[in-house]
Amino acid sequence: MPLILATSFAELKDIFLMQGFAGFSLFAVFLLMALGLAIIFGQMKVINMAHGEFLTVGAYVTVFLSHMVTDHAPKMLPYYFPVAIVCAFVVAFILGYIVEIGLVKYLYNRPLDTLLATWGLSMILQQACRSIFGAREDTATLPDWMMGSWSPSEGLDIPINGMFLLALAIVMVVLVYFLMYRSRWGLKVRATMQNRAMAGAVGINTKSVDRITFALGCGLAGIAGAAFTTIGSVSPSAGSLYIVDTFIVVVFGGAASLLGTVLSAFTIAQSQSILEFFLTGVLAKIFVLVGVIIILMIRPQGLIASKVRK
Amino acid sequence: MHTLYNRALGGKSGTVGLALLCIVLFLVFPLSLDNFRLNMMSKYLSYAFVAVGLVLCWGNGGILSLGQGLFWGFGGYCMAAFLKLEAAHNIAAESGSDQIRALTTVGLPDFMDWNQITSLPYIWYPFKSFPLTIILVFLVPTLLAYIIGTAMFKRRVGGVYFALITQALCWIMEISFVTRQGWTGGINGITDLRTCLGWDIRTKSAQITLYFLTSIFLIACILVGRFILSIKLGRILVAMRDGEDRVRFSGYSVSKLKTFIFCVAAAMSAMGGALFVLNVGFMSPKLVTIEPSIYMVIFCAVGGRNSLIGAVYGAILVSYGKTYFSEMFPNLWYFLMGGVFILVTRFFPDGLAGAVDRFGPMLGKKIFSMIGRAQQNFPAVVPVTIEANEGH
Amino acid sequence: MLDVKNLQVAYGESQIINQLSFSVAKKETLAIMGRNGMGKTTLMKALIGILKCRQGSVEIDGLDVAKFDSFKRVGSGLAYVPQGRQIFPTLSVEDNIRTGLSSVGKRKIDDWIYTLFPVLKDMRRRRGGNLSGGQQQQLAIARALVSEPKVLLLDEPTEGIQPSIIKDIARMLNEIKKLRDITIVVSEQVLSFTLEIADRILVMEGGRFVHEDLRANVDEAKIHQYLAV
Amino acid sequence: MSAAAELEIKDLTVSFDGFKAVDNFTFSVEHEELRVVIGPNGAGKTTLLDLICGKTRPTGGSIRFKGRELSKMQENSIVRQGVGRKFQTPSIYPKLTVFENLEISFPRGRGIWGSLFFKQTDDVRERINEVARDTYLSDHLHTSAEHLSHGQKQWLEIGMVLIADPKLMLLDEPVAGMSVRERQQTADLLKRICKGRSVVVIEHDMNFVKEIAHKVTVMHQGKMLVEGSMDEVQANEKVREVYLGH
Repeated sequence: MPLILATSFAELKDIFLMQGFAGFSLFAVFLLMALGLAIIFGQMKVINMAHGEFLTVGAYVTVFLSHMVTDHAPKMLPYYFPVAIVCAFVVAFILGYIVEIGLVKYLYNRPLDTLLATWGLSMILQQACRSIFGAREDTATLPDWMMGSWSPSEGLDIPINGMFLLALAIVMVVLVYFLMYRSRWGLKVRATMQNRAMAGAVGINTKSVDRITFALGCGLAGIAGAAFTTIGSVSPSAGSLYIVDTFIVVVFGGAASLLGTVLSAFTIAQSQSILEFFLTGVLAKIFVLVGVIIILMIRPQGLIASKVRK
Repeated sequence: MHTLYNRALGGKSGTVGLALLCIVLFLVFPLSLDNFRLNMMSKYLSYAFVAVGLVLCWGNGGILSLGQGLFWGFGGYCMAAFLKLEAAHNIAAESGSDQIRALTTVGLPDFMDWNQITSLPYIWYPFKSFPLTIILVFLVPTLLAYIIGTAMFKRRVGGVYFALITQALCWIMEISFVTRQGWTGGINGITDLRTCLGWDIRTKSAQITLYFLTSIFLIACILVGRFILSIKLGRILVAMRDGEDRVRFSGYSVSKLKTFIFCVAAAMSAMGGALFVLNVGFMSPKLVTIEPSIYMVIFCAVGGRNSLIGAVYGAILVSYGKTYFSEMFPNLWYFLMGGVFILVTRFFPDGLAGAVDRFGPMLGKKIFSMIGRAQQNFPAVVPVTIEANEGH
Repeated sequence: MLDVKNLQVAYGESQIINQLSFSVAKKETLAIMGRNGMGKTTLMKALIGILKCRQGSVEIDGLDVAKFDSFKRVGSGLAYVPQGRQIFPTLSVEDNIRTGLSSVGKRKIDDWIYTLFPVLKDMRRRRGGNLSGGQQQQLAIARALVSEPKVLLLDEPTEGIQPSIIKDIARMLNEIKKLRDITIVVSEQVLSFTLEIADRILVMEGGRFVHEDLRANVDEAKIHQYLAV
Repeated sequence: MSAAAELEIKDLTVSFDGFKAVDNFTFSVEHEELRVVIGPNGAGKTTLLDLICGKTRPTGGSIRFKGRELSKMQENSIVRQGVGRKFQTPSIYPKLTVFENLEISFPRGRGIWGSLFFKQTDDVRERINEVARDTYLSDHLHTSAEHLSHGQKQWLEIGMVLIADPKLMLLDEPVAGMSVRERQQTADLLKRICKGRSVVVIEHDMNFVKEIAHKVTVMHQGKMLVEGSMDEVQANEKVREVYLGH
């Protein structure tokens, strides 16, 4: 009897660990998605419903590169992925830059209108992807080193791509933190987002700050897209499946707080992944969402809110 | 009588706009459209109920809900549940043969059979009765709106956050309905609805009747909306949109007022959902999820978020455009629709009504009258002096 | 130093400032006085570029900046202390001042700023939003000064400030003028404060100048009359 | 002596992020008294009004008005206890006319059903006209509030508080941005309206304070510094040091 109990305990521990690590992959994807939105929505107050489509674009760039490499230079396959991340960023960044100039800049201070306009944008981008890449799902060929898993002990398998994602997410968070809170450019961004007219009047080129900040958020979504190809296949509507989750992560974290976004992505991903073991995936999702909404009602400002006397 | 004229009809110019809408709905469409297109129009009009509700709670009250599909859907599902039970009974009665009896459970909707459910879930019991169903069509969504509204507005969740949370709720509803297949018909929804109290709703005459019924109810909703906007409550809504704190410190319970108007919008949406089911003969979770909910907001934005009548035109135009373009240019219509959204928010924030008001002041005021300030009369007060505006 | 010619500013339909011209000499302090709604703040906003000018020119040292965006005007030597301070509430005091460095491309805040405003040095890690009104006013002035302006625009620096701090601000402004070659344009409603700092007073009414006085022979009664109506 | 104090505040404390904006503050206002609270910016004056009217929740202490504890009540219930508040920057409804602004503030039909079936009867119109006359706005009844001058907006907000006939009026900087003549008119208005109610005013303009105040309270760093007549306060050395200047 005690023996059975002991084994089941050990199993339970492994299950928890595995689910925990599965949660880490989810955490990494959520975090990468939310990072860009934390800038665009949290700082700029633009409700970018097309954020998911920037992820799609980044993912397609990666898939495209992977096809190019497998067809023309198979030897480069182990190395292409970092290049793909950079390309995904650059393409999404440029696209974001154009969108800011053409659309978003007219809608600052009208957040609900940005929601409607960017919804239109997301329709256009989705259809563009469909026209260019076709409606069917496509996958990137991953380098061998990202496949497989690592087993530190028996019965415990930790997928390497999950670890890679986690590392990527952490690096990006650190980069964004330094960019936003430790650099001169970040100071300009924060000043501009608090008071655009006044920021201009102290000598900040607010138009350029707006453009680059928005494009940066989009570029981060592109990176999330590159990361996304390691766990799923890409279709024109891939990004839109994540948009609600991403907004919930950012809102739950406390829109303007980077630490809040990290905490919130972690909490949501982990609770979902652990609940998934006991319930079906969908029910777990419902439970987590309802839980988050209830917590948001108790604490509408999100997990981490900045306190300033008004 | 005079006040009623002013309140419900919006004075002279409001009446003209309403009369024009009536002419379009009751004469132009029935005379010019074939049966198929007219039925399509009924479908569009059932969306317009949501748009009219949104004019009240978003355009005037400043509460943007991205989850109106939730209420529309609950209204629709309630109606569909009743029709489905009736259909199931009819099948059982028609197919007297033992063979079918052996294969299915008598009186149980087909999808329950497919999901190995052998007796009717308790949730479905009320839908055996028509009056109870009608009550539930309104009660369920309104109660839901009341709960959501009370919870959110008491905690002062508003603006963007409210929009995003209602969107998430809408999504939760969709995935729950898809997964509880045995109760809801899953991803296919509730289909194959034929009769309502023995009346075959698929016949040509029934569809025409239902079209007129939908139009009448829609006009009724507009009148209710106008009434609300014309009385004190309407001005408090605008006041709340522009300065919530002041309203609170004038002694009003802002959360209750917001909840109320949110419930009104929900009830209107539910009515639209129920009529949709009667007109179209099915209900599915695909119709109530995030995307349709945003479309409903778009109807309202395109028509003019402040104009009740504009919302109807918005719903008709956008829905028609969607159907037309997806038939004619299946690959292009996403571009076109996306472009329309962008253009409207970018250049016509007041939608069609605003554009008409701006570009055709003579005509516009009459067609799209927003039950404007101008038409309200306050007798026995000091005359207006306009030159007294000093400063800026 | 600052030459404004035929300036025209409008909000939508209504014209606030029409055909306004004036100039300020180097190192001069010009006070623009007038009641609320007479166009003082509109003028200030038009000078710094928050409001667009319909017509006219704004020349700093001969360079017309009327078509420039705000940040370029700051680069050309204008600095602005707005009505109501408008510091960035969630930025620290130090970061608030550093925003003013954007146009000069420096990283470090010069010591003389902290010498002039010792209270800001003590509070440099505090959030701007948690400062008192008087401290915020000093912060707003410091933020404007670090961009090394030729012309400093101050919009109602005494509004909502306690009497004892008003005197400090007057003292500080006079101090700054001794330290640097700076031209100041200040809009005001408080005559006692104006008299302590201004070389010349212009009275504004309905978007036009209606009265001018030099510091040497100020007609206090007349100005009071304009302020009082 | 006079009747018991209408508003009694005891040991009131509120802290934001560790910073005590109002710190162990105790004071009371009597019936028909016009009290002016002065003090440096950041002394906690506006926060004090926020606490009384329920906009901010205290960390500790009590606020009793006519014997009822306010500190746990919802804002709208506090208003219904007869407490009215005017904010520092005029908060009015810009898109509505002066008449409609006042009508909304009229203390009837505040519930949902009330607002559905509210009738604009003669007594309502009469009261609106009366308040408009009191606040010098009779000529502007049908002007959109956004087109009023700054001073008129201040008056309108005072009128919106006044029409509810509150027993305690809280006015935050009512003459900010007013011309000298408008200030005088406002002083007359305040003197008139403190009949039958208590009024607490926050103000910086010393001439105005002198004109209206029955008694002056000086706040400094969330605490009460001095309380007394205007002359006593002006003569006080501590007040001169932290606030008035020499």
